[in-house]
Amino acid sequence: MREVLADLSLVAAKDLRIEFRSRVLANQVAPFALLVLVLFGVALDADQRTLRSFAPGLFWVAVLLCALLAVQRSVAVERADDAVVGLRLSGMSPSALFLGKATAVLVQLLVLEVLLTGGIIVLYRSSVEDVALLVLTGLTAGVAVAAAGTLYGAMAAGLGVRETLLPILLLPVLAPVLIGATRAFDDALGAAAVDGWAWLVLLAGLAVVLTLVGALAYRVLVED
Amino acid sequence: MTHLGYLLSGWGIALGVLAIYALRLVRRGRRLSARVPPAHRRWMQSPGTSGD
Amino acid sequence: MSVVELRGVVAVLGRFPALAGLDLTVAAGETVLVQGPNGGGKSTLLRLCAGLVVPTRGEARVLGFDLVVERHAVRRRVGLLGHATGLYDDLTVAENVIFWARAAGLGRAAEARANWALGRLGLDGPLADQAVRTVSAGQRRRTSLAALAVRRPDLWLLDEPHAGLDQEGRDVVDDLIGEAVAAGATVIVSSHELDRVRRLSPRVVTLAGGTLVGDRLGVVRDA
Amino acid sequence: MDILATESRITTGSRGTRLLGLAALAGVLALLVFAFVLTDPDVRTHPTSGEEFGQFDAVRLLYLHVPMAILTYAAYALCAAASAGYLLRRTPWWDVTAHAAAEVGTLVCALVLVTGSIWGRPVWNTWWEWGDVRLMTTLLLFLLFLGYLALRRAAVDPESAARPAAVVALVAVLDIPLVNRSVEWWENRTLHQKSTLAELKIEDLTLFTLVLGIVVFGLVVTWLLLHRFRVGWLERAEVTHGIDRAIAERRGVASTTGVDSTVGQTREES
Repeated sequence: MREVLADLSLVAAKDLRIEFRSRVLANQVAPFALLVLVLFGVALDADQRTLRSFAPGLFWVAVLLCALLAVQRSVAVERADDAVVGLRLSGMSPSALFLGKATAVLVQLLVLEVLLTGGIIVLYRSSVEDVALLVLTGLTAGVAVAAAGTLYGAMAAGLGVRETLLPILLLPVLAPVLIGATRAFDDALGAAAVDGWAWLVLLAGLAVVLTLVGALAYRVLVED
Repeated sequence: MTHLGYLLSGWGIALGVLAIYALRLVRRGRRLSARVPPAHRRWMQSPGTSGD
Repeated sequence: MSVVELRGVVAVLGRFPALAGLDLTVAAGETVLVQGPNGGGKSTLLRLCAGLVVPTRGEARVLGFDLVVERHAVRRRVGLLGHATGLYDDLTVAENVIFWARAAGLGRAAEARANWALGRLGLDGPLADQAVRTVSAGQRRRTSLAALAVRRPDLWLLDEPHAGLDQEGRDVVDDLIGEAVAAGATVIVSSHELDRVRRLSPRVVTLAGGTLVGDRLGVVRDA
Repeated sequence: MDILATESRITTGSRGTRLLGLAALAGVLALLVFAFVLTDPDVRTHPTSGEEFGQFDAVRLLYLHVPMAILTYAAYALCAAASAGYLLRRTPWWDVTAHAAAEVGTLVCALVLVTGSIWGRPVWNTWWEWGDVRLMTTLLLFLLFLGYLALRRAAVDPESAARPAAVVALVAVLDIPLVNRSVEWWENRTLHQKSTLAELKIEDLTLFTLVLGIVVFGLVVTWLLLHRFRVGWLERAEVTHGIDRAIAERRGVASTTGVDSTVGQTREES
C-alpha cells in the first residue's frame, strides 16, 4: 500500500511538473475553456436569464471538452518518446500508475473548474448560493471524469487512434456524471430548485465505481 | 386502418434492415469461407461425426 | 544457468511474424552481439526478452521466468535501450534519471545512484540541469543509458546503443557494458558496428527472416 | 434441391442454422398475420364522455418494438457476460461471441430507437421525448456500443482489440443502472408504460402476439448471432492461416538470404 502511494505520487508529481514546465494547460487548455464559455454566450444570444439558468450545464460541457484535451495531453506525454515502455518495465503496479496519471489530470481539471467558475460568475452572472456543495461537486465529478478519462485515454492510445476514438468512447460513459454534476450545480448556483446533495451522493458513487474499475482495468490494458 | 404510414415505415425499416444485414453476413461468410481451410470451420460437420 | 532460453519462438506483431521460429540460448554472464539485415527480427528479439512482446508459439524463458505467464517478473529485472530514448522532453537530464531510479523502486538510494550514473556517462555539471528537449541527440542517448544503468538490471538489452554517439560516447558505452558484465550481468547487443562490439563479445548471432541463421563463437579475426 | 442438405458449397450455414432460418422466416410471416390481421386496434371508450381514445392501429408497432427492445438488452447482457468470460479465460471463443453480440445488439438497438420514435409520433405526439428514462438509457447504451464497435474497427488485428473491448463492454453495461438512475431523477416523468402499456387492455390475443413477437425476434437474433459469430471466427481463422503462411514465407526468405548458417564466418567478414 505504501509502495502504491509512493508510486502514485511519483507519477502524479512527474506529470504535474511536466505540465508546469510546458504550460500546455495555461497556454492552450485554459484559453480554450474560456472560449467555449464565450461561444455558448454568443450562440445562446446573450440573454442573461437564459445564460444564468443554463450556466451549470454549459459549465460541465466545457469541463468535459477540456477534459478531453487534458487526457490527450496526459497520454501524449508518455507516448512522445515511448516513455510508456519504461513505465511497463519499471515494476510499478499498473493500479498505482493509473491513480498517479488520474491524480495529475484531476489537479488540472480542478484548476480549470476554478477558472470556469469565475467565468460563469462574470460572464453569465451566476451567483454561488452553496459554496460547500459547489466545491464538493466540483471535486467529486472531477474524480469521476479524471478516472474515466485516464482509463479510456490509455485504451485509445494503445490502439494508436487516440484523437478520434477517445471522445466517442469517453463521453457516453460520462453522461451520468454530466447529468449529476449539472443538477448539483443547479442547486449550488440557485439555477433550479433541486436537491443538489442527493445528486452529490450519486456523483460520489460514480466517482468510486469509475476509479475502482479504472484501477483494475488498467492492469488488464497495460499487461502487454 | 389508422396510422398506416407509421406502421408501414416502422415494420418496413425494421424487417428491411434485418434482411439486408442478414444478406451481408451470409455474403461475408461465403467470401471468408473460401479463404480459410475447412479445418477451421468447425460447424461444417457431416451428420454423424461428433462435435469439435 | 541460461538467462535466455528460446525454443521455436514465434512472435507476431499485428499480422506480421517478426520472429518465425527462433531458437537461442544465452548463458549467464555472456555478451552476445545480434546482427542481421533490417527487418530480420533483432529489435523484436530484444523486446521479447524484455517481456514486452508475448511469444505466440514456442517456449521462452528469460532469467528463469516463463515469458507467457511471468512476464512481470522479467520486466523489472531487465533494462532495455530501444530506438526511442524513453525520456520526458520537459524534464531536465537529472530529473529524468532520478525519476526512472525512483520508478525502479530505489527509494532513498535513488538520488545517489542517479548521480553516480550521470557522472559515469559524463552528464554531470551544467548539462544535468538542462531540459532534455534542448540537449543533443547523443546526450539524449546517454541520458537514456544512465536511466537504464541506475536500474542495475540482470539482463541488458541494447538496441543499437552506439547509434548517434561520438567516439567518446561509444567508448563510455563499451566501458559500461564491460562493467555490467564484470558485475555478473548478461548483455545482448544489436549493432551494425561489428568491429566495435566484437571487442566486447566473442559470440555473434545472426538473425534473418525472424530465425537464427548464424551463431558463431570464435576469435575475432582482425582485418 | 433440398436446401436442408449439407451442401458442399462453403458458407457459414449449417443444417441447424438453415432450420433455424426457416423457422424464423415462418415466424415473421405468422407474426405479421397476428399483428396486422388477428389483433384488434387499441380503441377505448371514455367512461363518462363516451369519446373514443387509445393508440388505435399504432399499437401494432409495439409487437415489433417491444420484443426488439427486450432482445437488445439480452444481446448486450450476452456481450457483457462473454466479455467477462474473455477476461477470465482469454480464449478467442469468448471474444468473438462478445463482438457478435455487440454488433447484432447495436443493430437491433438502432431499430428499437427508430421504431420507438415512429410509434411515439402518433401516440405521444413527439418523435423524441427527453427525460424519458428508457429512451435516454437506450440511446446512451446505443452510443456506448457505437464506441465499442468503433474501437473494434480501429484495431489493426482482432487480437489486440480484445481486451480493451472487453473492458469497454463491461463499463458500458455497468453504466446502465447508473444512467437509468440518473435519468430517472433528472426529470421525474416517464411516459413509458405508466401512460401507455399499463393502460393498454392486455387481452389474451394481444399478450399472445407480444410473446410470439419475442419468440420470433429471438429466433431472428439467434440466427444473426450464430452467423455473425461464424464470420468473426472465420476472420480469426484467416488471420491465423495468414500468419502460418507468413511464417513459412519468412523462413523461406531466411534460408535464401545467403547468410552462412554454419558455424564459421559470415559473409560480411570476408
